[in-house]
Amino acid sequence: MNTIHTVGSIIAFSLLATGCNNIIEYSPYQSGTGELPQNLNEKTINRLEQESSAKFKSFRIAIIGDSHTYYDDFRDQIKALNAIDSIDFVIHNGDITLSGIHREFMWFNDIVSELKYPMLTIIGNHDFLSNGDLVYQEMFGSLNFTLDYNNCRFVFFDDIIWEKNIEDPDFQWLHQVSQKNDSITHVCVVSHIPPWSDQFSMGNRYLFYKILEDNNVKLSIHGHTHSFFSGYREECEVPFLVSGDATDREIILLEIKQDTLLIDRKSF
Amino acid sequence: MNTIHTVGSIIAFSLLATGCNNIIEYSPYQSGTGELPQNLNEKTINRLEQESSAKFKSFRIAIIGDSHTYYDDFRDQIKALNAIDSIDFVIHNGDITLSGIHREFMWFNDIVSELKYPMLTIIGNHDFLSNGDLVYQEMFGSLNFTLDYNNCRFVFFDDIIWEKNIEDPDFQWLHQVSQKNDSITHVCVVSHIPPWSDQFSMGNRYLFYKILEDNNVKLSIHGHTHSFFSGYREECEVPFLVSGDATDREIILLEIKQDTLLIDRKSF
Amino acid sequence: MRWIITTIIFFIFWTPNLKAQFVPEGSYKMAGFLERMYEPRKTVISGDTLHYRPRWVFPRHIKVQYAGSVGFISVGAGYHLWDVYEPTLSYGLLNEALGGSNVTVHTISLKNSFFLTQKPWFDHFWPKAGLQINWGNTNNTFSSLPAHYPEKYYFQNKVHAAPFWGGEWYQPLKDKHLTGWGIYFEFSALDAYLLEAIRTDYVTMLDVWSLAVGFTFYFH
Amino acid sequence: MRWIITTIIFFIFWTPNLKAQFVPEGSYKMAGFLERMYEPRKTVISGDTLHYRPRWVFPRHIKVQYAGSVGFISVGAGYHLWDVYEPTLSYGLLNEALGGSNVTVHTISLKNSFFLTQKPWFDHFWPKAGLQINWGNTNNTFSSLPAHYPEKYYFQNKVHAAPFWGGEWYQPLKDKHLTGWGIYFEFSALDAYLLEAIRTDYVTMLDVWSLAVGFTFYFH
Repeated sequence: MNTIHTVGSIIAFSLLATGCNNIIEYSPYQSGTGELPQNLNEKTINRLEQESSAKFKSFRIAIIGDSHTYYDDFRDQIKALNAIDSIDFVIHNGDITLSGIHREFMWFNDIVSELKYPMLTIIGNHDFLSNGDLVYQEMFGSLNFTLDYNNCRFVFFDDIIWEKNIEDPDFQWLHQVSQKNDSITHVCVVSHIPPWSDQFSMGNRYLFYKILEDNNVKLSIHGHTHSFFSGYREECEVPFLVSGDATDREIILLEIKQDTLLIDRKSF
Repeated sequence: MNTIHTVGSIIAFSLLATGCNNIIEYSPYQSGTGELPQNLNEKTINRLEQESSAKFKSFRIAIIGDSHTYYDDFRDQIKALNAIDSIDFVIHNGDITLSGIHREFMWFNDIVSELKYPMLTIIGNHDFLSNGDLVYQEMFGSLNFTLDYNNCRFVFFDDIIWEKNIEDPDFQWLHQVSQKNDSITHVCVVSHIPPWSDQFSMGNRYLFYKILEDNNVKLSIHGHTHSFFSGYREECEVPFLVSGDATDREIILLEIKQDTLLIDRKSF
Repeated sequence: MRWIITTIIFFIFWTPNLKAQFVPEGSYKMAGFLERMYEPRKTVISGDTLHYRPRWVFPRHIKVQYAGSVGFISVGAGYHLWDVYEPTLSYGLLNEALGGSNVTVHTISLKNSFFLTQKPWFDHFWPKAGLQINWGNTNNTFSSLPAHYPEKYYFQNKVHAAPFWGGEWYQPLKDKHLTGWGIYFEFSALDAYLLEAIRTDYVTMLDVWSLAVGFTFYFH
Repeated sequence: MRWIITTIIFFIFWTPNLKAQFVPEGSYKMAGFLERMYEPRKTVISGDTLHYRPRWVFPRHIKVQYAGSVGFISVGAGYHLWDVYEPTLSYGLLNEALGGSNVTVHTISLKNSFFLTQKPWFDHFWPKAGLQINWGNTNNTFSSLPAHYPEKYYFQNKVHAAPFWGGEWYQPLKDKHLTGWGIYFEFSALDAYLLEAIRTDYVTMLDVWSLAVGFTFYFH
């Protein structure tokens, strides 16, 4: 009977070692199976809007993006964020996974749960693969949403096109929620794909620029390109800020003041 | 030996009966095999620009479209066109074939060769199927081109998108050649797909309207929908004219005057 | 073009009137490799012995064809089943050099040919008919629509069926590889063309035929 | 979850220690339809007679499995070849009712299983390992990219390979249909997970396994 117990122990050990956490997986493409937290963005927005002041007040946010499956760099990035004092919240510019499969969302969640600041994410094109868009919505909430904080409006805009088999982003919604409103100090737009990327048709690019300009958007924030960019594009009067990926090992800090936005890059 | 001659006669008869014209076909998808006329649009433009007057002069054109393989109606349409007096030229709004295959171009050419007026065609989405775009270019010439006639400019614009695997139409060219120019009396744009069709992204639609408006285009002429339309769309200040298909059994006549364009529909 | 057709007709009807027997066996000594393929082999499946002959899978004939809507030139191989059925799978090529098309078309074709008579006419001529399935590979042909189209925006345009009729002048041979050879012609009509012939008065049943001519070589 | 695993482990190690012989033949009277499948049949090919037994094509076993990244439940059938190789083709389903996923996933899986020992451990337990090929059908999975993407924009995400290891507790049966049955477990690791385990420190080799448990039924 001794040998039987040995084999039993090996199996039991394997089960314990793997933590029994992800060990029952019905499919890499599963969605809504209850192992993930729900509506993270919505919860963060509620929390931030309660902490927000009614009038403008200077504040500082951190911007990261395109963590994909660069888990080691991403863990260091979360640690580096925790080491920074006084960030009001963190924005992740999308592509939180590589293939949009369930386990990648679990890994992302596991790493991000160490972050001491509130975080908002926008969906990336990779997060749309497999059933990723469904997992994303379960975990974070709506794909288009806004945050009003210290009298500034952040418009989070899903502009993924190809992965929806060529569907237009909801420009009408973007235009509506970004609408120039004298009572709001600054409007910033956050979307994963910058409008000059090849997912945009020439007209959609033109329309995106037009909406940014017409609504006097202060800064248009994106990811997707895997390399940092800050400044103007020839065709648009609104400045852009593009984050690199997790392997760039840097954090973008955005200081939002009454009359200006200050961009700072912090390596770790 | 009599029976042999009988069989021989049957085969010989078959060959003669079929005219030996299309009887050797290498592939329905062939292109450039020399059985079709070449550069028909270019030749027509050269002829019309020679006949054109330097200053504006009223003239009349006929507009048809979407003949596909409605050959019987299309033949009647050509006869009906021949029965009309004093047309300066005919515009075919595209979809001259159903599947873009070689023999459909031959059949089109056979029917159209009976037309006594010069004709210009713009490429349609169906003409892009198989290798139709190559056959089309061999037979007619460039896909984007202009005609200056009696001090009016006609801009023929290829706006097929899906059949090129989502490629933007050449809006820069459109804008450039349609440019408001006080020495030109009227500018008319001709393209197969009207900008409100689903091949257009929201932005491309917006951009098309914008180019029409900014250049003060007099009339934007299209096919594709298989039903007649004349008038304004909510989102654009330039009027549209859309032709039906050959089975509608009508011809659109456009009277171009110094101060106005008159649209008339003639049934046959 | 005309002279090719004339030559073929001449050739078919004026070759000497030899006695023909379709695919005769054992009339001449076979090549070694063919003879070996007729020898039975064994293999073991689940403890059982399966007897087979490699000849069963080696093609009965090969064809080399000119035109017929499946390329400038096509080559294929096939079998002879249930006495009357002759399936042939071919590959056809059309490009700049072979056929003068400025676009390359690769065609895979399954010719399902049936003998129409029990004996040849004039001892040599076998009337045949059947249905060809042509699968064309070139630009903008698809068997299912690319994802960016709405459903049913277009009908598939990659696979075409084409009924055909024609015949082959068969000539037996005393050869260690071949039992005979034949020269054939076929008139085929693509489904798309037939549809127009039915749907319209303009296109007639005489406008839709495409002529193919070719050679068949029959193995022992 | 834990109680299922515990039950299985208990079950595997405490079933009575009967003498086992893998896929014994003739130990019990077969059902008529199985017996008839063992009878030799004939067919004629090219004038030759081919002898075969229908049993050759009828599956050797069927499997019913829970989890293992191929659906909530999957069922399949397979063969036993060259003594050590057991291929099984399965269909797995995951949906709202079966597995509580708000999206339906159909998975076709080919389990290539190999016996790791010549005799079972403790007369009953056969250690096995192999490679699974899983083909998942759901939203936004593709084997080749839709036409509107530039080339190589994404890697295919429809087919995954997954090495696995595990074992089966085999129990012979005196039954006219079955020679025995078994209960098995397998740990499989999807290629995508293994890649992260290799590429990153964060994902370890212990994080990538997916447990499957199931039953096998062996036919005469």
